[in-house]
Amino acid sequence: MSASGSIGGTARREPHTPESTIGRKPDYLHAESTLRSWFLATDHKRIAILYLASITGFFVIGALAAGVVRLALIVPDGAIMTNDTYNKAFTIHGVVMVWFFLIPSIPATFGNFLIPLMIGAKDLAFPKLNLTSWYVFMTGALFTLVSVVLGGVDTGWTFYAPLSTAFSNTWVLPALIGVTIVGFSSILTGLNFVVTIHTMRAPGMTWFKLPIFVWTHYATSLIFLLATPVITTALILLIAERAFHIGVFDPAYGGDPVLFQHLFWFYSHPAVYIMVLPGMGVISEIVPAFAQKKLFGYRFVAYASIGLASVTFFVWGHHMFVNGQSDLASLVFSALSFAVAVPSAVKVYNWTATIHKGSLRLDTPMLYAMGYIGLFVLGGLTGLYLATLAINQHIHATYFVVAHFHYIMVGGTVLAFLGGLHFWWPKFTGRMYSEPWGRVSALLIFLGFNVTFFPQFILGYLGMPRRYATYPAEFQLLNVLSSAGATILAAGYIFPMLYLVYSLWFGRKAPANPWNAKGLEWETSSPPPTHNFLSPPEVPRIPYDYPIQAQESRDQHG
Amino acid sequence: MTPSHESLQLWPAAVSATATETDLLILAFTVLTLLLTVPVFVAITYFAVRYREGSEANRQPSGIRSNLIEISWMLIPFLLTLIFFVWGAKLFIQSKNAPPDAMVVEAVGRQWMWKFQHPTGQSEINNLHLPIGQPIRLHIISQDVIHALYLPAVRMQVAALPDRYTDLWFKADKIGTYHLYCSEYCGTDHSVMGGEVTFMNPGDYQDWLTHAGAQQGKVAAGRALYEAYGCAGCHEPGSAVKAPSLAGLYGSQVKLADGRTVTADEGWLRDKILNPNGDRLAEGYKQVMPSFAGRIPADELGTLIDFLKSYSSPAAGKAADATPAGATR
Amino acid sequence: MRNPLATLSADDRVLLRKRLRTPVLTFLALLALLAVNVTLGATLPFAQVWIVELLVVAVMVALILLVSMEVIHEPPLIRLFSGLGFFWVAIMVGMTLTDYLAR
Amino acid sequence: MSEGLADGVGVARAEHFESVAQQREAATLGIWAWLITELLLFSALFLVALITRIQHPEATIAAAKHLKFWIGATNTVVLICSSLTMSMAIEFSRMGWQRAMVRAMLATAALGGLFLVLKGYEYYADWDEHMMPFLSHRPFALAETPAARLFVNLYYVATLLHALHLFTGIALLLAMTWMAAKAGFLSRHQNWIEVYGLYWHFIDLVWILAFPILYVVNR
Repeated sequence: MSASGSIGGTARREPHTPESTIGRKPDYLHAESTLRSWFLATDHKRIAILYLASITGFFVIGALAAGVVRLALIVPDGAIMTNDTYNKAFTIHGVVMVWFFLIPSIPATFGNFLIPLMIGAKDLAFPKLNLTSWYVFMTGALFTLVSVVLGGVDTGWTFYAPLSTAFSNTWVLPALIGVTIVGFSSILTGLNFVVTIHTMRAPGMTWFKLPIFVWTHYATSLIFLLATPVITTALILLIAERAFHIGVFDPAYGGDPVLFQHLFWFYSHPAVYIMVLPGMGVISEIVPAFAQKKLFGYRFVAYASIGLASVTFFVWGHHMFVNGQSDLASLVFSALSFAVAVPSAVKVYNWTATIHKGSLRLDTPMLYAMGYIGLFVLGGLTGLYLATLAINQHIHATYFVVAHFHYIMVGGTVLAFLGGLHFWWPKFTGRMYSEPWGRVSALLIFLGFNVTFFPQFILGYLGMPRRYATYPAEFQLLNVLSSAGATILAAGYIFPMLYLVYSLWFGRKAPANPWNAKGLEWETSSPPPTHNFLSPPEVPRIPYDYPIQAQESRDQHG
Repeated sequence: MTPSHESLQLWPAAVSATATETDLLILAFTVLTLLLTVPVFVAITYFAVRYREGSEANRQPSGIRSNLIEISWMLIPFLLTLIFFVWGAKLFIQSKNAPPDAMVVEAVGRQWMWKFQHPTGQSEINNLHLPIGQPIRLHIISQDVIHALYLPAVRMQVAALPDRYTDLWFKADKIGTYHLYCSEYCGTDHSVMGGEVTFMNPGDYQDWLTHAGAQQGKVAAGRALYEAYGCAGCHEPGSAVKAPSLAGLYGSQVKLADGRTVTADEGWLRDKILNPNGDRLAEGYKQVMPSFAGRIPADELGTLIDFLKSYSSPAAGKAADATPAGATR
Repeated sequence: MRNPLATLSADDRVLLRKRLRTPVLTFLALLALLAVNVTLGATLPFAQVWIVELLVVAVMVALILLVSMEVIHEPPLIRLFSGLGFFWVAIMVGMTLTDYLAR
Repeated sequence: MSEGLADGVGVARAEHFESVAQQREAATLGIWAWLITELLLFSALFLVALITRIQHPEATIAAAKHLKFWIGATNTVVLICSSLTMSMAIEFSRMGWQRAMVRAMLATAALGGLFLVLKGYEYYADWDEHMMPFLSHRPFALAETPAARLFVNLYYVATLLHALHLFTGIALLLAMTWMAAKAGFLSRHQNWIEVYGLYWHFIDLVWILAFPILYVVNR
């Protein structure tokens, strides 16, 4: 690479004097206003907004399907809808929420918007690729929505063979094709982030000055790159199996359906960390900002992100303890699963220690963050129950599992998403939302979530299997409670949609740094100009340079 | 249906020593969970109040070296949880190695029913009767998709795979009737693919094998087949597809679409199920019923026909002599 | 524009020889290794021949990665990335085999 | 890139990069990240082949013996040749020999095309010998060992996926050759050739893996 510096002379060097521009440049939202300027945008911030709008739409679809599921389960005998309708509802809920909301949720929106800002870059490394990834995402979504419109899918989001390949009479193929395509959008996003974080950091922005948000997104992007191709292959084989009966997963020809599960979970377990790690990044930004205190144990939290992303590839078999894998594999996967506790504990205890002796403001983002910590802890530890072999034999495929992963994915990812959305809303839009409404919604969501999902832990331990359209009458009380919680949760989701949209037109104009937070994204105006910074940003001495410094800053940073 | 279940229970019944130990394991784990989480919850709440912006609080760094704290809260919870890995693994290995003297019951899963066959040859559908005080090994396979046999009362489940056998063994020590489920999602009627497991004293079990198992069980088994093969989905009154009711059909006169009238005897029923096409269509109906030839084994067809023979409509007396088209077909 | 070989100046020939030395040698090495594998595959001299075949493939792959794709001349980051995928393949295959070899 | 570039050869900086060096580094890292995903994509198929071999050794051997070993070997030679021409194209681009580079690129595309033609002939021969078990109207030649179907079908999935990569590669290469033939290309986009070369070598590498895994070791 050494020789190329001189060769660059063939390109015209632009003078780096932002002050020479007369007057203020318009921000990225107002730079251009044609539809074309949005749909062919290469500005990472505009693409983030495209993603935000799309995934909000998918969240609504997924949430409506969840509503149908909770409605059906109010009565035990399936009187409200047929078994088929119920099965299709939970499949749509799972497919849409996992692949079209949770996986792209924080990375493709906040990550897209914030990574270049946080590292002091003008854009992601490959802006056109970034736009391509959105179009790929929408193409995949189109296929999946077509399958829903044509009549739906009833295989569950896990698409286990041979049910999905040889037995289901629903629109499995378009759904499979859609999910396969969406994988490429994940890969492109992850690739862009990895390259951007490696090569586009502002001068002086060393790795240990990066916000944890960037660290967690780096870890997430590695998972995108290393795990997604495997499910692409698994889905290609599944498509071939359904269309041409190739036989590799079909016992009728000697194929092994458990092999599909291995390939599926090789991706889908790490995918849990695709959903969780970015949320951890969001919380690691919110907590120091609202405690006005440096993040405790910065280096440990940073390493824990990479640790989680690596360990997660060694544990997928804990989804298959009772699915017919060998006892040896079960023992190995179970033991390794306990190692996930280490980096997870690092995160949780460091957030708690950051609050200690801080100067706390309990504004909306902080309420979400505190809710997140509590729910993530419960979700994480119940994961260890499931990793324990003898316990798993009882609660596998029961509502205990459903409660566990909703604590991680709703209590974790969705709360982090909403917390981050409120935290960076002024930066995205240049407007402030209504703080009282924000707090009410945060509390409502926390309450509604727990009423919905805590009873499911009990249901699971009592032995109610998941994906049941009808169930024994003695479980009705807890199911009605859960459905009642879901209505509270729904209300909690509707409020932010209303007051956030309201704020777009009627909200107070936001200053550059409404929270008095640290980080380069707060150094530029709200909303930022097209190339993010009018003058090259100055990289601070240490990350999270808040007024209150923890003891360890003397140990670790100079 | 479920005699021993109340509307709200907070702990499921445990009928084997392994189940009791699993409960103990989960209780102990819950204690650990509380030890690890409650301090976090209390700390967050306390800090949120104590260190609110503007509150009078000491915010001087405490001077503890952070690396030490970090390493301790990385390792201590991890080592504590490892105890549970070992305990859980021990129990798991036990549950994977059935004693050689275990009584073997064959279990076959199929969309959407379970068929169990006792070592003495009797079989039952969806329900399972077992003796207590003796190791039982369920030898499980599936005929189509992946199912899973789940018995919450013994805290165990295992997949029923289409290509190879799996095992589940336990020794119940308490009599009673408990749920039996399919716990691996297997399509439309996944949630009704199950029934009850009844644990009995060995003497009662022998009794059941010789009497109820052979008699009562058979009609119930036929009824289960009637539902599992989807007959009920069309032929039960009130279903979406308006097929003729089968209640009271046996022995009655049936008017056919081609004008003939036949007696619905056993042979005719058998032919009609295996080949419903052509000249066996009842008057006033369309040909929609699929052929079951090759789909239903001979013994199950016999059980199904036995059930149809005993199946009378709610108004049994009326059905016997009712002749108008549609009512009895 | 310099092209047909005959019209090349002496300097250019030297340059060409120097630049194309490595690609041509790699090419010949790959062909030789392939010849070994094809011979082994066609004759099947002994039962465990697949081990030798896989070793030969490993050498071919290393040759392409290191020389053709110039990984040895790349900075450490690229070297790390070029090996990362193989490491993850090893995880995938190894962990899956804990199931299949112990059934 | 240990070897220097000739005068007038280089890269024009795109607006969002701070320097050409940064831009080149990003492009190289980007293609390597992509190649990682390609490796895992194909490796998952190879894993399925391995499991099939473990579970059905006799059927897999029967199936592998039926593959066109010599066509596969010839195709490997073709791809190794194309790797050479691609390496030459890269070297010419660094030396600034634009016409020689364009010719090397055309040769590479031609060799890629030859591979696809041979592959197509191989498929035809397979069809002729009733080795397409996924065709329901054409009885499978190895019907007496049903599990042979698994390996043969896997061979189609793997080789079709590879052929798709090669086809895309040829299309990209021809498009790039068309642009690269214009004046000034090497002063603005020399690194396209380098980045593309990595992709081409890697598709070659995947075949170097696929040939023994599918054709050789199971014989």
